[in-house]
Parts: sequence; structure tokens; C-alpha cells
Amino acid sequence: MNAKELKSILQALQDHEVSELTLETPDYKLTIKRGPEVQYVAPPAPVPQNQPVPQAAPVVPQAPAVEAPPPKAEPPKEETGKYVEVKAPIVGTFYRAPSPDAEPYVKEGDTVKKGQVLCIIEAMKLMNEIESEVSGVVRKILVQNAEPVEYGQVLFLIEPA
Amino acid sequence: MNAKELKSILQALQDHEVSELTLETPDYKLTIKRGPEVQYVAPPAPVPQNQPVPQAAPVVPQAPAVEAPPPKAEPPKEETGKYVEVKAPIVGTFYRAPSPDAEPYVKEGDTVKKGQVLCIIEAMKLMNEIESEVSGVVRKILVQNAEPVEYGQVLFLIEPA
Amino acid sequence: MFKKIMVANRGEIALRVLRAARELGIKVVVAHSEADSQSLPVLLADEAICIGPAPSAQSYLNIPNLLSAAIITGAEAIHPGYGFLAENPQFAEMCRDHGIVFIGPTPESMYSLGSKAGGREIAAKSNVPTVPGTGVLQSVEEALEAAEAIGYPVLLKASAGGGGRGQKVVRSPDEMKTAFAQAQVEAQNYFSDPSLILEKYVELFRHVEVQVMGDGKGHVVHVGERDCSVQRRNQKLIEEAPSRLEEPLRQEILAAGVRLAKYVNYQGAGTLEFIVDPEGNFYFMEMNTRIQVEHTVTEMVSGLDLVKLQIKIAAGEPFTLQQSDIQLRGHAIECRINAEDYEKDFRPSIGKVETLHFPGGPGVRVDSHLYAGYSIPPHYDSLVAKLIVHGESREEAIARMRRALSETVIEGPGLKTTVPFHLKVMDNAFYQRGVVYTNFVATRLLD
Amino acid sequence: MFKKIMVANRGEIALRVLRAARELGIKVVVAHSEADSQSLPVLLADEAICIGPAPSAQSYLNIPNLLSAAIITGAEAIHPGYGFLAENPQFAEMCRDHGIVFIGPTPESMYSLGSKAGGREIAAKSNVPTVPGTGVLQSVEEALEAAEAIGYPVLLKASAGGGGRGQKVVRSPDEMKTAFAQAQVEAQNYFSDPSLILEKYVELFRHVEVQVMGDGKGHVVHVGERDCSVQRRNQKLIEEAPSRLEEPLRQEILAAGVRLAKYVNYQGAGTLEFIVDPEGNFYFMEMNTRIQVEHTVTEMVSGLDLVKLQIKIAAGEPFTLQQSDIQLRGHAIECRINAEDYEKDFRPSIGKVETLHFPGGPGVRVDSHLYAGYSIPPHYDSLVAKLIVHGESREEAIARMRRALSETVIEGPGLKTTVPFHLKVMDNAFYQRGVVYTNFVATRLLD
Repeated sequence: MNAKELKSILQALQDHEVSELTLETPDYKLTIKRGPEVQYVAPPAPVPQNQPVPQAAPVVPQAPAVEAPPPKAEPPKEETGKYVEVKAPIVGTFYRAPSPDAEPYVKEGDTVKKGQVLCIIEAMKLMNEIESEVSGVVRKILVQNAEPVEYGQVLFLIEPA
Repeated sequence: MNAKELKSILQALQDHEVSELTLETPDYKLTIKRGPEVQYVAPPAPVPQNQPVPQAAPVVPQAPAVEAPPPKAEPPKEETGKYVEVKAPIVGTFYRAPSPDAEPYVKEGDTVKKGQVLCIIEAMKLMNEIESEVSGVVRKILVQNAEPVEYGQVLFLIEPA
Repeated sequence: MFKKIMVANRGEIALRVLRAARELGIKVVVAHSEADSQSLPVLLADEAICIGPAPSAQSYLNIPNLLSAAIITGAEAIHPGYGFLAENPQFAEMCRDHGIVFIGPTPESMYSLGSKAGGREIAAKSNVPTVPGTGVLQSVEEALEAAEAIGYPVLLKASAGGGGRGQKVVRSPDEMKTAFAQAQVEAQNYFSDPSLILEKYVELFRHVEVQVMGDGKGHVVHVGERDCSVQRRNQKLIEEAPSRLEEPLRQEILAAGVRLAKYVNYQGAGTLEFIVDPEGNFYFMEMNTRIQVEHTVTEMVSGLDLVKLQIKIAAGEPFTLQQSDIQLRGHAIECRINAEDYEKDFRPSIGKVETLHFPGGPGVRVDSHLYAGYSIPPHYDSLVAKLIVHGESREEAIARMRRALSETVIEGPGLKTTVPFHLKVMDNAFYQRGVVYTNFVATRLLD
Repeated sequence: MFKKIMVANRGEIALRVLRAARELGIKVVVAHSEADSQSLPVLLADEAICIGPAPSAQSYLNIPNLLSAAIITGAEAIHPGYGFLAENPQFAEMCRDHGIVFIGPTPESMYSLGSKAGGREIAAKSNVPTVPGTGVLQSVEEALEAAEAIGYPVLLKASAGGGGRGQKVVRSPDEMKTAFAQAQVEAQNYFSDPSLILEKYVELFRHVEVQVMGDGKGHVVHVGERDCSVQRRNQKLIEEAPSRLEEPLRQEILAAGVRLAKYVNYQGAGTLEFIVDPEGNFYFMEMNTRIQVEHTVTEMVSGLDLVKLQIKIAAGEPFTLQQSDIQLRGHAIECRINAEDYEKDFRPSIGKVETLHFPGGPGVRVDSHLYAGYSIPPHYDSLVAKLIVHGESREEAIARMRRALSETVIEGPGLKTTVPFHLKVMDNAFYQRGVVYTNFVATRLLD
């Protein structure tokens, strides 16, 4: 079974509206489900990237009359791969400095060590110090000072040393 | 088993409206499920011939608690291409003969001429003669005597001369 | 009670009848055109029977095929829904001739109430006011005299006319002479008859209608009234119950409705349409001898199932409901959601429904034959869903309707609905205050 | 009135609160776990805020994150729904400490009503019957004496016990001696304390509960009662309103509920649970100090919006509703549709909803957070939809529920729901006759 053969099988499946196929031979076992997902089971044949697999349109209700909340700052997609994301472990207010007139803990471009405090998140009048889990360079600070943050929100991108 | 072989199996499945197939040989085991898993409660819509089966799985509500009416007689798929269908132009009761003790107008295998009466459909106490629109041989009579027929229901298959 | 009935209709009303019958334990045959073979009522029916091709004239209006369908499926009665054959006395008569119960009034009631003149005569006999008017006028002088008696403005109409042609509004005696001559010319041109009549011109009015139920044996009750003033080109778009009429005017109109229905010994569900001017004068217009699209708001405030009552009365069950049994509660509003592009002058918009999500929660009712994957056929009217809400007060009902509309998703390639129109009405200050006459859409909803 | 509130819950109840708030013109923040970021309440919210990962302990039960979320979003009040923190007096207290209104009763009421002993004491003080019982028994002789006074059968229980362990049913004096010894041993084994108490054993009973609303200033009304006897392993499956209790028993229970709620000066919505035996004896069990899943049937018969009333009371609006204003009409039934495989011992069944179609038409209400394309997360309870119907009579409600269930489609790969179970109940002769005690599912629904 090679990529070409597989491609022609997939085309045939689509032409004939097949929703599921399992084929076991002494050499390989093939399982294909058409529609939203396609699975291949050992031995792993290379998956053709340009194969015409129909995508199920997600059916998500929208609320036309409701104001959407402002979109949260999201890290640029292509960069995130090499960076470590520091996420908010609690809900609260993000502060870059220990007090209003103090210097920020870190700036973009700063080198930080594992365990170094990056910011604080105030929750229920308690100041929670958020430490870096890696050593590296702060490449991006994604939240403004005094901005509210939700659980799991990405605060910093750090390029590990 | 190669791609070509598989393709021909798939073609056969579609031709014969097979929805599921499992095949185990000493060499391989094959399982195929075709088409959307949708049950229709009402009589199936006439399936257009020689046409690809709809791509998107239709999302049709089912009525689990409702009894399905008995399916109407459908002409065998592979034959219809070469035959002319004679459909009920009105709703009523199908009769093969002009009176209960008379001979039927036609039998399977009979040769008929264009304009020849094939049957009558009784509607509101009126007997409506249904004539053949082509000359040819009556290959199939799809409705039993005294059976009710709906509009558009296929009554006869005639192979044109 | 019937064992099996046939629905001779389509869309949401076919589904409505099916639901009522099913709850009564009656099997349902749905008669349908070829275009509707995959419609929701057909899919949910106990039996479905195709009665013709897509065009209504050959299917939903095809009396021989419909009667044959009822006969061969063994249906004991036919529910006609609204529209199509629902107000056709010949059809009702033919049902009777073939031993099939027509779920509706007698053909005789339908004949006598079916014409404007017939309705006017019955109204007069049952002491229900109609718009004041004259017989054929012999001269301008006679017209001036009549106008003086009736009060300006008045409407000059071709006696042989219809459809609004050859009509002239006359606002003062000064205008009468010219208007009379012009109207005569137009009447001659349109109808080959220059005869004119004159009636009171009611410029600003609410459309208020009384729901009645009768057993055909003299017992008639009303189930309150509805206000259907939100209209566009005489098409109702939003209805509500109760009306915002003050007492005792409201009671007078209800009593008039019952009086007229009793006079004709009415059987089944019927609606008496009135126009009500800002001074509180009310005039009977016509009676609809069938269930109406907007019966739902009456069901919401009364807790009654009007379609079940129709079926029970037609089956000859004793109709024991007394006026004092009927307690109306709260306020209900219905929005008719049409597949139309409201921003392009309500142009019909057809297509396949790919994403569908209807609202739920307290006080929300949805009557719709849509389902995800359904293709709206181009052959029939554009009503795709009725969204009905009920609240303790009109204010709560409006807030609830706004909330429910905002949850509604009906989407497909190129598909538009009137949901945005309805949201605009719910946000309109005149609507919220209840200042709504039949010119509301034209005058109060401008951008 | 509040401008913005936060919902500290998920699923259908989050949606329910959102709907009520939206109709009141209040902005809604929905606090959600990471697993619920694509849930319907989140999608419909004015603002959504993630308060933790999927496990409830770290999100929906995470008090610091919830309070922080309310503070940073500027929500003035928190609605806790049911379950999670809804009956946690510490949470209510912390809300108060942080200047956030907890939409529910005072922490003090919750503390005092929260324990069995506390509830029993309040019941005694407000002259509401509880199951007759004793203090710690010193000997078999004392047990025999008490059992004679209370009447057999009786239940011997470990004084330190709970969860049904160490309990023995004693049906006659003959059984007492052995049972007493065994129970002592078990009590010692389970709880390291052989002390026993004894109470009346109510074998066959209905679960009837009274819905009350109070303003915390002494004004309390009831909104009728519900019967919730269709249960499986103490989980309610079907509820209805009103109960089928005869008068004056029904009025006595309603009055007892109001009396107790008044005694604690109750604020907000609360439910008093009673058990009622076939002879008409009734005993107070506990009070649920929150809105309940089955509040919907009360809304259907009363026309009131209980969640709106909760919010209004919490906002300090005058609670002017009088007992005489509350008119109950007809009969309502709720079926809890769970994502469970009823045929495999109600095993939870999760997955993606691919095809979804809810019923509509008269008297049908659906409260569900499902939408086509939604994946039911495995972390939370299995309730996916509440199907509620209303009819003029219980008989009509049952027919309507059967009809509505038969229109319901919730499908996806491997997904099962309890719709078939509910259809079976609606078809059950005992259910139809109303002969339903809490053992109904176990004893009357066998194949």
C-alpha cells in the first residue's frame, strides 16, 4: 500500500459515499472513517495532504443580537511553537510591578531565570506572585497592567534559553 | 486486494444499495459502511436514477415512537433505466380489470400499443382508464389489484418496442 | 372519536394538526405534494400520501385527489388547516357527500358568511355594527347628503368594484364634486359601470379579532380577542392577545362576536375580524371560518388547545366548555418568521436550512416545520416558523420575545428570515407603548 | 435592579439564569471551566470568563476564582444555580464579605437549615411534622416500648450513622431483640459507637415538595407543590405539578411549608421536601435553599418566572406577590433527559450531538444547552435537556409528553439518552393512573 493507492481508495470512498471502512490483511490494518475525521492505523502510510476529505461544517448557534465581548489578546499563531506560554493560574487582576510606583518585574527582551517573579495577580485582595517556569528571554507581554485575566489566559511568551 | 479491486467492490455496493458489508477471507478482513445512517419514517422519496447519492448527510428528524407505514413497492433499481414507468396520474384504487370477473387488461409479458388501456383507477366512484404512453412489452406490474395508489406511484414498467 | 383523520395542508399548520390528533390518539394521514415529500409533517405522519405535483392547483387544491386520498386511506375526517381549501364551501359539501367529516363549519355557514354582502346582512340582523355606507348613489347631491350624515372623511367606491380600484377618499364637501366625477369615470373604465356607493372612511384603526368556538347547536363561547395590527400590505406579521382595548369596549366587541356567531349557529373555530378606530368605534369586517395562523396566542393565554377542540366538535363530542371556564392569563405575542429578506423589501428567500436553533426556556413556544437539512420549497408561502411567547404582562412578553428572537438561528446559503425585522419592532418605542395601528409598519418603523 | 450579574454554574441552569437576566435587561457574565468554553450559555453570554480547568473542584467549586471573576468583571451579584456552590453557606458568606450579592437565602438560613438536626429542630418549632423517632436507646426494652408507641415497622439506626449503613427494619416485637443486637454490632463496626436510635419506617411514600418564595422580611408565599416520586436511586427523573394529593391534605402540606419558611424568615426561592404515605401522613424531610431542576413545572402551572423573582428579591425589589395572586392552572410534567443508556443500567453516554431536533407546538417547553455540533463533556452530570409539557389535565399532559418525546431527536455517534425510558413511563398504566410511589421505577417498570 503506497500513498497513491491510498489516494485512489479515498477517492473511491468519497465517490461511493462510504462512511466507514476497515481492512485487515496480513500486512496491514486500515480503518477509514469519512466525514470529520480520517484515521489510519498501522503501518502508518503517509497521509496525502491534498486529499479531498469533506469537512463537516460546525453547527454552532450564534447570538445575532448579543454583543460579543472584546476578543482577548491572542499570541500570534506562527510564533508560539518555539515559545513557552506563561498562563494565569488564577483569575484576578494582572500587575506588572509590586506597587504602582515601582519598576515592572520584567520587560520584553529581559532575560529571566526559572523561579523569577514575572508579575502578580491580585485575587480577593491577595497579591499572588507568578514565577517563570523556565529560564529564557521574555519575548512578549500579552496583557496590559491592571487588566483582568481569566484562568488559563496567556500572559507571557518566553523563549527558553 | 488492491485499490482497483476495492473500487469495483464499492461500485457494486452502490449499485445494489448495500449499506454495510463485512468480508473475511484467509487473506483479509474487510468492513464497509456506506451512506448516512438515517432512517426515514415516511415512504422513501423516489431515488433519482444514475445520479450520485447526496454528499452531505441529510439531517432528518426521526420519530422513534411513531410506527412507520409499510414501504411502498419500489421498482428494482437496476432495471428501471431501460424501461418506461407508467405512473398514477390521480389518487385512487387500482384495478387490473374492468370488472371483478373480467380478464385483466394486461399481464406481464404482454405486448401493448400506445393508447391501449392498462388498468383503471377508481377515484370518487369514477373509473378512470389509464392508457399506455408507449408501445412495448409489459415487464412488471408493481401494484396488486384493488390496492390504493398515490399520485405519481409507479404502476407498470414497460420496455419500449 | 375518530380513529384516523387526514390533513389536507402543509407546513407548520399540517404539523399543528398532526400534533393535536396524535395527542388525542388519532392516526394521521398527511396528504402532500411531490415537493413536500420530505417535509416534517410527512416524516412524522402515521401515513403520507402524495396527492399531486408541486403547484398547489394540482395538489393542495385538487379536490378529487384529496377526497380519493381520504377514501383510500380510510380517513374519517379531513382537517383543511388554513388557506388552500379551508374556506371553500364546495369542498366542505363534497366531503359531506362522500361521507367524510370536514373539520370546520357547515357548508351553509361558509356560503352565507363567505361574501361581504352576506356577512354585512348577518351582522345587521345580529345587531353588530359594520362600516356605515349607502346603496348606489343617484347624484352628487345624494352623495353630499349621505356624507353629511355619515361624517367626513368618506370613501367613494365603484359599486361593481373591488381590490381598491376606483376608490376616492373625500375629506370635505368641497372635494365631493370633482371626486364624484373622477370616481364615476374610473368606475366606468375599470368595471364598465359608473355606479358609485359611499361609506365611512376609517383611516386609522386597530385590527382586533374575536376567537369563537361553537358546537353548531347554539352553544358559542369566545376565547378572548387578538390584536393583529402589525401588518404589511394587509399581511399580518405580529399578533398578540389580549388586545390593549379598554373596558367596556373590549367586552362589547367580544359580546358582538358571540352574538353574530350564535346567530348563524356556528360550528367549530371561527374568527370575527373588527376594525377599531382611536375613538373606540368598532366595525365588523368579516368572519374567517377556520383556524387561523395566530390562534397560538389565544392558546397561550387560555391554556386551551383550539385544534383539539375543533376535532372534538367535528367528531360530535359534547362541547361542554362554558364561558366562565375560560380564564385568560397574561399576555402572548406571536412573530411570524418568514423566509424573506426584510432589508430587500421582504423579497422571498428560499433555500436549504443548514443551521437551525430555536429558543427555549420559560414562556416560549415554537411552531415550525423546519429541520436542519430541510430545503424550503419555492412553491408555497414564506412562513417558516411561528415564535410565540407568553409573559405575565405585555412588557414581560416583549422582553421575552426579544430574548427568544436573539437565540434563534435559521441559516443556510442565501437564506434570510424576518427575525431582524421582529427584533426591530420589539425595540420600537411606539410598539412598546402599544400605540399600534395598521399603518405601524409603514409609518413607525422607518429607518 | 442589577446591571450585571454572574452565573456560577453551567449547562441548562446557566442558560436558564441567563434567559431570566436578559429579559430583565441585566448583562450576564458566565463563569465557565475550560471544558465548557464552547457551551451554549458561554456562546450566548454578554461576557464569559474562564475560572479553571475541567474538574469541578478547580472551577465551579473554586471559590477564590469565582469571586475574583465577579470582582474583575464588575458583576454585582452571583447566581449559583443548583448543585456546586448553591447550598454552600461559606460561599454565600464570602460573597457578602466581598460586597457581592448572593442570589439566594442568607448564609444564616443556609447554616440552620443545612443540617438534618437543624431542619428537624426548626420543623418542631414551626409545628411541622417530621418522622417520629427517639433519642439514643439504652436497651432493647426501651426500643420495644418506643416501637409500640410509634407503630411497626420501625427503623433501627446508628445514632452516629449516615448513608443507610447500620440500619435495620423491624416489623414486629419478635424481631426486635435480634435486630437490636445486630444493629449495635454494625454501628460499632461502622461508626465505632454502638448507640442506636429508632424511628418510624415509612416504606411506601410519595415525594411531595412545596415551592416557596420569601422576601426575608417575613412575607412568604407558596407556588403550589410538586410530586417527584419517579426516582431511581434517589435521583429524580420525572416531576409534576400539582401533586395528586387530595384536599385537605394538600392544603395542610402547603400550609406547613409556608409556616416553616416564615419561621426562618426565608429569603428567595426554596423547596420543602415531604414524604407522604398512602394513609395521608406527611413528614418534613429537608429544605433545599435554592432553585431546583424541577422548578419549571411550577412555572408552567403558575405562569410565574421563579428565577426572575429570585433575582428581583436579591436586588431588594419589593416582593408584592400575594398568595391570592397566584393561580395555578392545568397540569405540568417534566422529563429529565439524561445522556445515559437506559437499557444498560443508565450508564452515562457522552459524545458529540450531530442531529438535534426538539419538539414544539402547544404546551411544550424545552430547557437545554444542547446544540447541533456540541460535544457533551465527560466531567459533569448527565442532564442534557428538560422537556416540560403543560396540559389542561394530567391526562392531556401525559398524551402531550408522549407526543413531544416522539418528536425528540438527540443523536450522535454512540450517544444514548433516556428518551426511551420516559416513553415507557408515559405508557405505563400505573403512571397513567397516578399510582406512583418512590419505588415506582424499581417495581412497576419491570419488563
